Amino acid sequence: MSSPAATSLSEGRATARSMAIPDSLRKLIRLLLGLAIAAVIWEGAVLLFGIRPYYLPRLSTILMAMAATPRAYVDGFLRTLAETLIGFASGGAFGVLMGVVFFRVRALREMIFPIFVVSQTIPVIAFGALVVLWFGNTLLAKAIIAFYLTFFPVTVNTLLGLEAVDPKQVALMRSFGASSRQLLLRLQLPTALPQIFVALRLAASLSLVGAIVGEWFGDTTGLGVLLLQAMFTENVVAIWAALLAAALLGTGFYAAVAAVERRLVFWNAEQ
Amino acid sequence: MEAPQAHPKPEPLLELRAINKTFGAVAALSGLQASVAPGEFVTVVGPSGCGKSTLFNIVAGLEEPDAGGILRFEGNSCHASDLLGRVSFMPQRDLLFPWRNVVDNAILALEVEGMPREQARAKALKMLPEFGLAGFEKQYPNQLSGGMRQRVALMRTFLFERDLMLLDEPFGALDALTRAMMQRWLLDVWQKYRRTILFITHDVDEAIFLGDRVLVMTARPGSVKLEQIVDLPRPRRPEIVTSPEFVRLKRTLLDAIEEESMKSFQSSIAQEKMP
Amino acid sequence: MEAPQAHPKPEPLLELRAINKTFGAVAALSGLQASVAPGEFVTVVGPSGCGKSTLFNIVAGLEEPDAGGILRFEGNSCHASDLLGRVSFMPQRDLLFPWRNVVDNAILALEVEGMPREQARAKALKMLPEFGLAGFEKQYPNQLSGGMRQRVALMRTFLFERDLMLLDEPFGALDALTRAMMQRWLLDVWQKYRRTILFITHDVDEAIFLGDRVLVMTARPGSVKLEQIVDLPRPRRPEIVTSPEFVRLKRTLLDAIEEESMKSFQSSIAQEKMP
Amino acid sequence: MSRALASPSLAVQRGILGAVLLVACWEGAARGLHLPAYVLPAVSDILVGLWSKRAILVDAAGYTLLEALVGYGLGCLIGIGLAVAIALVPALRSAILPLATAINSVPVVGYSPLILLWFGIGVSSKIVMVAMAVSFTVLLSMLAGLDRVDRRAVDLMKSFGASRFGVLWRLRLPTALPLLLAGMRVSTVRSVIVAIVTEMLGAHGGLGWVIYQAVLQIDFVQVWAAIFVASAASLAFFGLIGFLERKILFWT
Amino acid sequence: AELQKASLRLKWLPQAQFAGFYVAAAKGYYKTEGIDLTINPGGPNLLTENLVATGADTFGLSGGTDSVFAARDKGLPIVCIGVSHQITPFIFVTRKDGPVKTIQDFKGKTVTTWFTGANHVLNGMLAKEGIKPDELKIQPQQVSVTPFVDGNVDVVTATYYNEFYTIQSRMPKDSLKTFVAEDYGITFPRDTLIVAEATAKEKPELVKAFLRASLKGWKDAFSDPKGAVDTVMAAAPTLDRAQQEFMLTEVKRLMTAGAAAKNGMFWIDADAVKTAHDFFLKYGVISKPVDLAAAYDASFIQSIPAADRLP
Ligand SMILES: Nc1ncnc2c1ncn2[C@@H]1O[C@H](COP(=O)(O)OP(=O)(O)OP(=O)(O)O)[C@@H](O)[C@H]1O
Ligand SMILES: Nc1ncnc2c1ncn2[C@@H]1O[C@H](COP(=O)(O)OP(=O)(O)OP(=O)(O)O)[C@@H](O)[C@H]1O
Ligand SMILES: Cc1ncc(C[n+]2csc(CCO)c2C)c(N)n1
Ligand SMILES: [Mg+2]
Ligand SMILES: [Mg+2]
Repeated sequence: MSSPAATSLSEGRATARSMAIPDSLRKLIRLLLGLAIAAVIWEGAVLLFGIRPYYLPRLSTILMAMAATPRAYVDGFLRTLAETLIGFASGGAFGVLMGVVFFRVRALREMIFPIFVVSQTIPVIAFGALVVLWFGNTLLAKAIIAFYLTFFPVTVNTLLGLEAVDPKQVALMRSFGASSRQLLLRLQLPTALPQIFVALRLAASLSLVGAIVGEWFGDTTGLGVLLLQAMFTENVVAIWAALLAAALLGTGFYAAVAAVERRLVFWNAEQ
Repeated sequence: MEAPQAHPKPEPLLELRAINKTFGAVAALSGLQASVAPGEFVTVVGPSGCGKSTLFNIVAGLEEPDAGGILRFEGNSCHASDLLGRVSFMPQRDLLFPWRNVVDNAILALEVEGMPREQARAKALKMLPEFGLAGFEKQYPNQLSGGMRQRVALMRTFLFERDLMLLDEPFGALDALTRAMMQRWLLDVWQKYRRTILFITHDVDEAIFLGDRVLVMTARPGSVKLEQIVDLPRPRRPEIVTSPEFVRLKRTLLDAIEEESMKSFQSSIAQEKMP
Repeated sequence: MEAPQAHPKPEPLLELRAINKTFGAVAALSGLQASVAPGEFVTVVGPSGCGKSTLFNIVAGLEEPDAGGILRFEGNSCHASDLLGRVSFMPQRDLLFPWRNVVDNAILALEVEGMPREQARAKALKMLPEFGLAGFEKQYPNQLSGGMRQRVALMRTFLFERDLMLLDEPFGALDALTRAMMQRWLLDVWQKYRRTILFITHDVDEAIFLGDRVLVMTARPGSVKLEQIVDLPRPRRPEIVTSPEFVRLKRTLLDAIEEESMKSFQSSIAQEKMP
Repeated sequence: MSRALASPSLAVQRGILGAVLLVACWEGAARGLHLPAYVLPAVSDILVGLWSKRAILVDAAGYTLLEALVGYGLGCLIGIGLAVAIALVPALRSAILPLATAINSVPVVGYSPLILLWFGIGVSSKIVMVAMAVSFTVLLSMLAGLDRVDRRAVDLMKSFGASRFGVLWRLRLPTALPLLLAGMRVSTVRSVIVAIVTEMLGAHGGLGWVIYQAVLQIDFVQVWAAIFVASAASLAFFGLIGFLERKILFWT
Repeated sequence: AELQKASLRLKWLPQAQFAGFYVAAAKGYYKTEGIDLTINPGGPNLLTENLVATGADTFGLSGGTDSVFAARDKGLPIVCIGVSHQITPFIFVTRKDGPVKTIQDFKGKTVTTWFTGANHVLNGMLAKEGIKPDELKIQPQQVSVTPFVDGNVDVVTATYYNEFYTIQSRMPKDSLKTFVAEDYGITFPRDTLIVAEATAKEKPELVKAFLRASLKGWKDAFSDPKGAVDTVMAAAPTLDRAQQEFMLTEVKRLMTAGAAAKNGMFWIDADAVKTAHDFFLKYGVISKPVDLAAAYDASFIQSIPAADRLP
């Protein structure tokens, strides 16, 4: 919750309660309105300034291209969504786990963290062949790439969040005889949660990147396939169509993660 | 009711000898010596910054004193860290968890002990009215007043039932009556369960009213300057504060504290003149 | 020295009328009415959780009261937010910044005002001994005791020189002598610079000793239950606390507070019985 | 952190131990299982390859690092700038954030045809791509940091008459620093990667270009050698920001 | 009988360049031959030779004769069992009204090319004309041909079937001039069918069955181009139909040119292979001579009746 909300909080809450549904509806309407305005600006700008379609095609052209082969986009969307979700979930879980492990076992951290950093410096696309070799052209292969891209920021932020815990609060818990597990579950992880979510929001985007790039290694369906196809046939309209679909997926997923964050991290920041 | 023995018994619950603690260049405690008998109520007063909270941190097991000091608990020599989980400790700052509401903050220690959450909540809910917090069980710390936060922290400590309680200025943010009610409540608990209590306060009246013994600490580096036994009969009525013995005790203690406070101001002025 | 006029002058510095403030379901203030004359020293007491800090937040400009209330400052009707930057405010929790050392925390307000850092530091360094903080200028907040943190917060407030000062339990964590020294210091400042002071405390002695007038607040929802003029001569010596007038005033105030405190406990018990 | 500073040599020793163990397993697997180079070359072969191609690789690394560093600097500036703008003008949040998220949720490589088209095959397209990737991470981290501030501390600053900017500069920025720097640290590695990946899609030089060529020439030793160089460069970059982070965040 | 599982790794994404395989699969020709075939697309940074050598895929439609040499040179155990494009599919394109009239005019000009095989064709042509590569500005060619269309590049590389179409569709008719490798006595056959050495040795029947089914698919594709493009577009619906039809026509020309006209599709023209090999050896693209007999095994394609091979 940010500072300017302070005074409006009580009033805002009261109005929100008295007309809860219209409020969420209003939000939706505002969103749709925003999208509509953006669409009009896009369409208008292209027409008005006579932008070459090669640089920026009209939105209507793009939407029509999508409507011409809707199955390709729907199937691609769903397939990429599945890969993204699996990669995100596993990467997030592993990232938090490694953050905790590194936090608890310093020796392990000093030994392995640098290797994690190194692992992140390897561009996966250089190893398309290896990925196919090890994992085949399966959904799993994409999920693994998504996983590979997501876990590291989560580990870094988990570690950071865990280390930012007020030592006085740790001392209090220890004075209650808390085991290190209890310390972790009841104090350190909740304290780190806001930080972890920053990374998870980032990971939401990164896992999609992983899924899409993963689809470049000889796959048959997915937004990445559509993007690649469009890219190499120099079909600018199709490039934009694939970009729009990916942006829709990415923004939706990001919004979902952010919504979960708002539910879980409800308390005000406090030292 | 008989006044508890104020003189240290043959086997004290807690014994500290030659305790030093330095933080970098700052010596917080130096040669501190004290012992607390089982069931005793000891209050601690002293100038601000003299090392009271540091002493508590050591007894709560949170900080090790410098090497060379002796720490004994229930007759056994031990490390400070051995005391973790054996002492119920209320820190000077409330340290409530912002993601837990009043009840869940209060039951923190119970949860750590392994009590099922629902059972712990039920137990805490019953105590809320006594702490003037009824109806606030669902509030989060940022929705509470300063005194209410302190009462939640206090409740959390009481629910963690241990033989030795360390309370660091627990009533600092309370108004006179709430404070009086809390004092009465504390004395009840102490007598009923024969707990041993170490209690930091800046209120000399409170120190005398509650304690079997008042420890006055010296200016930093802290040690015990004076151990004043309070042999007023119990139960003590509020009117006792106007009794001549009480006033005499208060005078003695105030003089001791003021002498030390003065020192700490002088020393800091001296320090300031030649850095 | 002459005692300042305690009765509200024709044009008060601050005037509050029919002030309400609710937080969701909790009514913190209700129909609060008060006015403060220029140069007056008004102390505020009341049961814990009755809305004192809320009142201060409003006067400091941080929270708007509910619609309908009237707020006047220097004769002009205004919004609470108009008071931002015109009142020097010390919050109940110290809110020191962990990345600033003692001096730099103290000069925060000066920096905000635009004073060059070095000049501000020089000014603050000179004040350190008076606050018993000499030699600690380079320490960070996590290296300070509770009382020292409070003194740094106090210093930060004093350096922000405004006509109206709001102090929320500024001496809560100080020992008797340090507290007495700070009180003396505060009275000096007040008289020298003719500042107007609103001062929350739980210590009735302190409220009487310092104030021209003591406002006793009712239990939540808070309003002013009693305005007690303190017509003790100034300067007041420490001995005054034993004078009959003082004791009489104290009795009146304690009775009023206790009645209210009792209410807040009863009401919370009642609330508890029928949630 | 203080613990880390207390025994830096031990930490380094452990880091080296970890690296040595990894290399030993790798070498053992490659040699023991007789893995062909196109599956996994032995570390020793890679190092030999690295040495023999050192001139090319150092050149390429310089090229890539230049792109990464410039793009990184630009990305940080943009990210921080946007975050500050949002902090100063909250209305911008609902305008900038969804747009930034939408843009960022498409893999940077997705833009490469457009970016290569608009900025050419040279250095500037790589810089743009790196800046795009970095700025989002930095923006998100910085915003999260800025929002983490204690509301009552903001109130205090306001009571001193601090402007939005004053609150930002003296309170929210320091509060945000730990998260910002963590974001910047993570971004170092990404910046090198994005530079390399973009180079693989078309460039005049750089490690990505070397890797791309090597893959097509089925020279996996050279692929790995280039990756080693890229890792070393990223690590140095990561370490530099980590070092600055520890210098700056003395109070945590 | 049990179907035998196998996969074909293409050199690129689904498009009419590979129509015959898709048609064969769609019409069940592989099944008839007892093969349960999966067609795996290729992509950037995927090397068909590598995937086939490691056994990740059974068959591969790989880069071309040049990449087969390179793979054998690096010790990858693959064998070429058929060559698809009998003549060089790459051409070099310039503007008719531009400064480049002859290949000599390449000197000092900006020429972009792919470093994935096309560069060898360019170098070969230059060498035949006695031009050293450092006399011109050779730059890596990106995905897009726009720099050429926009006039920022003097000579651009194209495939007959893909980029050339794009360029033509974006520039005025008859404004282009092309340079063809064959005019300079060079032929780099491309799009080679490969299998692992082990497959060739242990499962010759599978290889033959695969070739038979594929040939049938291709013949169908050429006799019904519209239907073939339909089949391809079922796999990649966002493709541009007109371009795919153009592509199929061009691919047919490439696949049935040269020795294939007489010997049928996927014929391995030993002479063309040898010429290319000697060229690569001379210019150091491969480090040592490749055993051509081991690298190119024409026995499989030759075992199929000529009538089935001819389009
Ligand atoms: N972590 C620390 N690092 C450095 N110095 C410290 C630290 N903790 C405490 N000190 C110093 O030790 C001294 C004693 O502090 P302590 O908190 O024990 O005082 P106290 O008696 O509790 O004071 P108060 O009544 O004001 O709470 C102080 O001078 C303080 O500055
Ligand atoms: N942000 C908030 N949200 C909800 N309730 C609040 C909030 N702030 C204060 N309250 C409620 O308002 C009431 C008055 O609080 P306030 O802090 O003003 O009390 P106080 O008189 O200062 O008490 P104390 O002496 O304990 O500091 C309390 O019941 C508290 O729970
Ligand atoms: C990165 C990249 N590499 C190679 C080509 C050359 N190319 C053009 S079309 C095509 C597939 C067959 O049509 C191939 C390999 C390219 N365009 N981009
Ligand atoms: Mg203390
Ligand atoms: Mg308060």
